[in-house]
Amino acid sequence: MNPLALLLTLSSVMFALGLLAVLTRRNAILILVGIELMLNAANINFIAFWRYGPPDLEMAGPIFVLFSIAIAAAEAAVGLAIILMVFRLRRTTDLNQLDSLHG
Amino acid sequence: MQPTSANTPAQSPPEKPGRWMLPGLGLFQGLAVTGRNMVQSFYNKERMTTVQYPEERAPISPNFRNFPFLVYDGNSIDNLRCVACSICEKECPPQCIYIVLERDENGKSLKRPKIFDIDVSVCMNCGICAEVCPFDAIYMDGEYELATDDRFEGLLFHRERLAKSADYHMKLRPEQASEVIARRKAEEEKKAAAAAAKAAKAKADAESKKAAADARPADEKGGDA
Amino acid sequence: MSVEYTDSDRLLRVSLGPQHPSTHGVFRMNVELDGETVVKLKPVFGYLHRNHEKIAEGATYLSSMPYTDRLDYICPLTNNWAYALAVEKLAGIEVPERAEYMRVILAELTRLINHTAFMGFILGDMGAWGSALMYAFREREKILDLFEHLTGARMMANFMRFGGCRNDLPAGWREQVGTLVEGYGPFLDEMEKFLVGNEILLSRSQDVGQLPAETLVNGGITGPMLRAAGVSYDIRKVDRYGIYDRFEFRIPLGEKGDVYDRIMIRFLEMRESLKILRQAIDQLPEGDYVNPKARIRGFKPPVGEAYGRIEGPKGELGFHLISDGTPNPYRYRVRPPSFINLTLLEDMCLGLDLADAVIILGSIDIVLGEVDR
Amino acid sequence: MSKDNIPLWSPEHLPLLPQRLVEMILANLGAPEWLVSISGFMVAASTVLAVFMTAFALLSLIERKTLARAQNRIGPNRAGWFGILQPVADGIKMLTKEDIVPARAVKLLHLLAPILIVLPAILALGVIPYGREWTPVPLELGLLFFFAVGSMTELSVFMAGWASGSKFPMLGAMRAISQMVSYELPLIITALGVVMVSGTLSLPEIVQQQGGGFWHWNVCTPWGIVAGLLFYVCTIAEANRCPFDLPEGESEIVAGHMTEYSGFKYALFFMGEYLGLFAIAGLFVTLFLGGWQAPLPGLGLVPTWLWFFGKLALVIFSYLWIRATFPRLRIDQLMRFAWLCMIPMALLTLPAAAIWHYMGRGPLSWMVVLPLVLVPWVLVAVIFNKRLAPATRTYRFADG
Amino acid sequence: MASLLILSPLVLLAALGAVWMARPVHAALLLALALALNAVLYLAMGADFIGLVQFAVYVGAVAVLIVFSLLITRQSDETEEIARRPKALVPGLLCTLPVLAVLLITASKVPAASDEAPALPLKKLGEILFTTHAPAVLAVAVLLTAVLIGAALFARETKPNDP
Repeated sequence: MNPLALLLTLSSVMFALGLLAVLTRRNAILILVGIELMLNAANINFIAFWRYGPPDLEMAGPIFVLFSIAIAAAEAAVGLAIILMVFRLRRTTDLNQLDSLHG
Repeated sequence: MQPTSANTPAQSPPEKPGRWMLPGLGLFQGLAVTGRNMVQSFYNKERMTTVQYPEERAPISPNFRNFPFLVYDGNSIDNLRCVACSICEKECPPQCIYIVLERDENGKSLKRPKIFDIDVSVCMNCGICAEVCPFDAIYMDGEYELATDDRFEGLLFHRERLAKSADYHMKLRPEQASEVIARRKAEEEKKAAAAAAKAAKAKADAESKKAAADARPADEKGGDA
Repeated sequence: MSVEYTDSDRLLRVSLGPQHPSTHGVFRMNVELDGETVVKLKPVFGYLHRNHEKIAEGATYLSSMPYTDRLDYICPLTNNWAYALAVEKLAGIEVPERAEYMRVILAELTRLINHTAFMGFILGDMGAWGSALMYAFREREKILDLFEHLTGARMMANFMRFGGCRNDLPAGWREQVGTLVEGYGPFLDEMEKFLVGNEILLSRSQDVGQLPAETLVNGGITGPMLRAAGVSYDIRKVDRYGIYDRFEFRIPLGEKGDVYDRIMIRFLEMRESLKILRQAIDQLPEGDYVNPKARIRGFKPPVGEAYGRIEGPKGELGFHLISDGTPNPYRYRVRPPSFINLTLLEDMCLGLDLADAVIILGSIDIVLGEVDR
Repeated sequence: MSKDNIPLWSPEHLPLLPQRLVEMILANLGAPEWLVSISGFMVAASTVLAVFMTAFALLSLIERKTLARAQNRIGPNRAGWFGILQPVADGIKMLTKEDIVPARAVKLLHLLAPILIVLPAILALGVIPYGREWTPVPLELGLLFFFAVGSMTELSVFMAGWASGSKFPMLGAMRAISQMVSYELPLIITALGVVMVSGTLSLPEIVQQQGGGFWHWNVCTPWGIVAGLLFYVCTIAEANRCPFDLPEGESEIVAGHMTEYSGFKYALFFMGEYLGLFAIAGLFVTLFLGGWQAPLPGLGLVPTWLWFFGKLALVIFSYLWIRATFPRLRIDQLMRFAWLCMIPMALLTLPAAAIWHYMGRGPLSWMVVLPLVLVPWVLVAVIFNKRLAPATRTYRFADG
Repeated sequence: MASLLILSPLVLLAALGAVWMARPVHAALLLALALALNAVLYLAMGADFIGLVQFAVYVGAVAVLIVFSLLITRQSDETEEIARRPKALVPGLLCTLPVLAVLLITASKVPAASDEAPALPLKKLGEILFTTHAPAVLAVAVLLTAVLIGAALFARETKPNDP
C-alpha cells in the first residue's frame, strides 16, 4: 500500500472523528478535544507530504507544523481559560445550559 | 498595666522596622543552623543525645518510679511488711490493687495479705499507694523492662512477683530505705518494750482461744475462699 | 473514602482526621473546600474522651491528682498546680513558702517545655521535616530529665499535693536548673534564627488566622493566643496567685494576632520565663516542702465551692470543685484552655487555604487529652 | 570495530565494560550485526539502570542519615553495618505488603500510574552524558527528548490522583499538576539560554563546550549564574522536593497522589521520584555545572564519570540540606513565585545569553551582561521584600 | 512502512476512544494517548524534531491543561448523559460523513510516494525559520505573549488561588 495514501486516510478519518466530537459533545472541554484532533489530522498531512511527497528543500511541511503546534497550544490555553471563566460564572461547562444569548 | 516597647535585641524580633533585608537571607540563616547541627552532631555530645538503648542505657535517676513492689524483711516473703489494711486499695486512682486479708482458721486476721495483686497493665505509676501506706510496706520500683507477650496473666502481678526484700529497697533507694529502716527500728524497740510486758498475758489468752478455734475450722475456710 | 460533591455549589468535602498527620492527636476537621479554600470547617472532637470529670467525682481528692497529669500531657505540672490550688482554696490549706517557690520553678519549666515543643510542632505543620521538632525535643529532654530526678516520672509527675509538694528537692537539683536556664538562652537564640528570619515561614504565618481582639475576648480565648492579639491578660498578673507578685517579669503583647504573632509571643514568653526562673532559683528559701498539717490519708474538705485557676502555658487552666464534706468532690469541673481556644477555629480558618487551616490549628496549640478529657 | 584500540580496562571506560564484553563475545561467536548491537544496547541500558538503582537504594538510606544528622539523630543503623541493609529491608517490606486498591478506584489507571511515573524517569536518564565516553543514548535532540519525556510525569501524576477515587489524591494531583506546569516553563526557558549559547540540543556536545576548567562552566557566566539558580529552584520544584513538596505535603493532604497506594506500587512511586530526582539533578549538572568536565584542567587521570557523579552528589546533598531546613510554601505563594518571579527572570536571561553569545567571553561582555541580569534581580528582590516579607513587627510588653 | 501500518490503527483507535468515551477524563486521557502516538508516528517518519515537539507540547501541555480543567470544573466523574448528546449524533454524522467521503476520495488519488527520506537538519530548519519565516515567527511570538498575559488575567480574575 502507498504509505502516503495510508497516512492521508488516517488523517481524514481522524479529522472526521474530531468533527464528530465537536458536533456531538455537549461538554465545552470535550469539544476542545475534538478540535485538537482535527488540528492533529492536518499536521499529519503536512508531515506525510514532506516525507513522501515531492522533495521539499525549504522544509515547509515541518515548519508549518511547528507553527500549527504553537498556535494550537495558544488556542488550547485561551479556550480553556475562557471555559474556566464561564465555569466560574455559571458553574457549568455544558453548552446546552449556556444559552443566555438564546432569544 | 502599661505597655512598653521592646528594648533589648534578644527580645525583639531580628528585623528592625524599615530595615531592608536581603531576601533569602533568612533562608540561609536557617541553612546555617541545620548545617551546624549536621556537623556538630558528629562530635558534640550536647547535640547528639541519642542513646543506643539495648547496648547502652541512659542513667536513671534514683527517684525514678515505675510499678510498685512490696517489701519484706529478712529472707522470707512471709515477712511482708504489708498488713493488708487496704488503704492503698482504696486510694489507688485506677483501682488496680486487689487485696485479700489472710485469716487464720478462727477468722482472726493474721495481718498479712493472702492475695495481693496489682494489674500493672492498669497501674499508672502514680505512687499514691506508696505515699499513703502507713506501714512502709509498698514502694515504687525502678524496674522498667517488663514487656511481655502475655496480655493477661503476664501483666497481673501476684504477691510472689511483687515481693522484694528490704535489701533490694536499700539498693534501689538507699536514702529512703535507710530512713525507713531507722524509723522502723525505733518503733520496733518501742513496741518491743511494750510487748514484752504484755507477752505473758497474751500467751495465756492465745492458748484459750486456740482451743475454741479448733472446734470450727471448716466454716472459716469456706468463708475465706 | 469517596468523592462526593454537594450538588448545589460543588464543594469538596474532606474529612481531615481523626487520623491525619497534622491533627495533633485524634481530632477531626470536617472541611468543605472550594478549590483549596476553606468555606466551612466543623471541628469534631471527643475521640479521646476519658470521662475525667465523672471519674474524679467518684474518687478521693488525692486520687484525681494523677489524672490531671493526663489532661495536657505536655505540661502535667501546671495541671497539678491548678488542681492543688483549687483544693487548697476549698479546704483553706496554707502552702509553705519553699513549696510555692518550687511550684513556680516547676510551672515555668513546664511553660518552657510547652512553648519549645510548640515551636517544633508548628514547623512540622508547615512542612519543615522535623528538624525544629527534634531540636525542641532535645531541649525538652533536658527538662524532662530534671523532672524525672525530682518527681520520679518524666511526664506524669503527680507531684503537687494539697499544701505543698510531694517531696523535697534532691541535692543538686537547684544547681541543675540553674545550668539549664543558662543554657536555654542560646538555644532560644538558635531556634529564633532558625525560625523567625525564614522568609517561607514569614510568608506562611503572617496575616494568617487573625481575629479581632473583641471576638477573642468574647470567645473566652486565653493565653498566648489572646496576648498575641494585643490583649494584656495574664492570670499571673491578674490573680497574682502563688507568689508571682514577687517576681519581675513582663507580659509580651502581639500586634495582629496572626500565627506569626503567636509564635513570637511564645518566644518572648519563654524569655520571660527564664527571667522568673533565675529569680526563683536565687530566692528559693529553706523550709517545709509541704504543709505539715496537711493530711494525705482521709482528706475531707469542708462543704463549699472553689475555683482555682492558673496561667497554664496554653491559657487559663481552672478547676471548679464543689465539696459536700465527703472524701469525694460533689462536682468536679475542668476549664481546659485548649478546648475553649479551639472553639474559634472555624472563624479563623474561613476563606483561607487548607494549608492555612492546618497551621492555624497548630498555632492554637491544642492537646487532645485536654480538649476531650 | 573501531573501539578495539581503546584499552578495555581503563577506568575511563569502566562503565562501558559490560557492553563491550557482551559485544565482543557475541561478535566472536559469530552473531549477526543487529543482534550484537541490540544486545550491546540492552547491556548499556541495564548498566545505567543498575547504577541508578543502586544509587536510589543508597540515596534512600543517605537521605535518612543526612536528615537524621541535621536533626541530631543517628538515623537507621540497625540493618547491617551503618544501616547499609536498610534499603533491602525496606524493599522486602514494600514487596510483601498487601496491595490495596480502593473500591472506587479505576483499576487500570490506578495500576498504570506508578509504571508511567517510573518510565519517563528511566528514559530521561538515558540521554545524560555521564562521562566522556559514556552517554547511553547520544541523541542529537537529547535536551528536547528529556523535556518531552519529562512532561509525561504530569499525566501520570494526574492518573494516580484521579484513578484513586479519593479526595486527598485528587487535591494532591491538582497541586502537582499546577506546580509542575508552572515550573516547567522557567525550567525550559532557562535551559534555552544554554541551547542558545552552545548552539546545539545535544547534551554531550553541551558538556564538551564547557571544558577547560570551572570558569568555562555555564554557571560561571553572568547570565549563567541567574539561569543556573532559577534552573536549580525549578529542579527542586519539578522533583517535588521540600520546600516545593506541596503535592505530597504530608501535614495537609496526607501523601497527595500517593495516598491510596501501598506495597509495591508505592515503592514504584518512590522509585520514580528518586530516579526523576537523579535525572533532573543530572540535567542541572550537565547544563550548568559542566557535566563530566573536571573543575580544573590537568586532572585527566581521574575518570570523567567520577566528576559527574561527584557533582551530582553535591547537588543532591544540597536538596537534602534544604529539606532538613525549610518549611513548605502555600499553593498560592508557590504559583505567584513561579509566575511573577521565576518566569520573568527566566525570560530576562535569554537576551543576556544572546548578548553573551555574540560578544564572546571577556571582561567587556561581563560588564554588559551582568547589569542586564542583576538590575531586574535587585528589582524583583525589592518588590518581594516589600510584598512577601513584611517581617517588621515590634512587640509591646505590659508589665504588671 | 511496517511501523506506519502498526501505528495508524492505534492512533485511530485512540482517537475514536477520545471521541466516543463517555467519561470526560477517559476521553481526555485517550486524547493524550492519540497525541503521543501521533508523535511516535512523526518519529517513525523521520521528523524527530517535530515528533519530540509534538510530544512536549501536546502531551506535556495541552493534554495536561485539558485534564486539569476537567479537575477544576469537577467533571472528573460525570456520567454519560451529561457528556454527550445522543440526539446530535444523527446530524453530526450527516455532517461528518460527506466530509469524510470527500477527504477519502481525495486521499485515494495521491501520487506515488517518493521513497527517499528527506533529512531534517536542525540548523537549517532554524535558519529557514528565522529568515524566510521571520515575520510569521514574530507574529506567533506576539500571539503567544498575548495568550500568556490573557490567560493569566482570565484565570486570576476571581480567585488568586487558582492558576
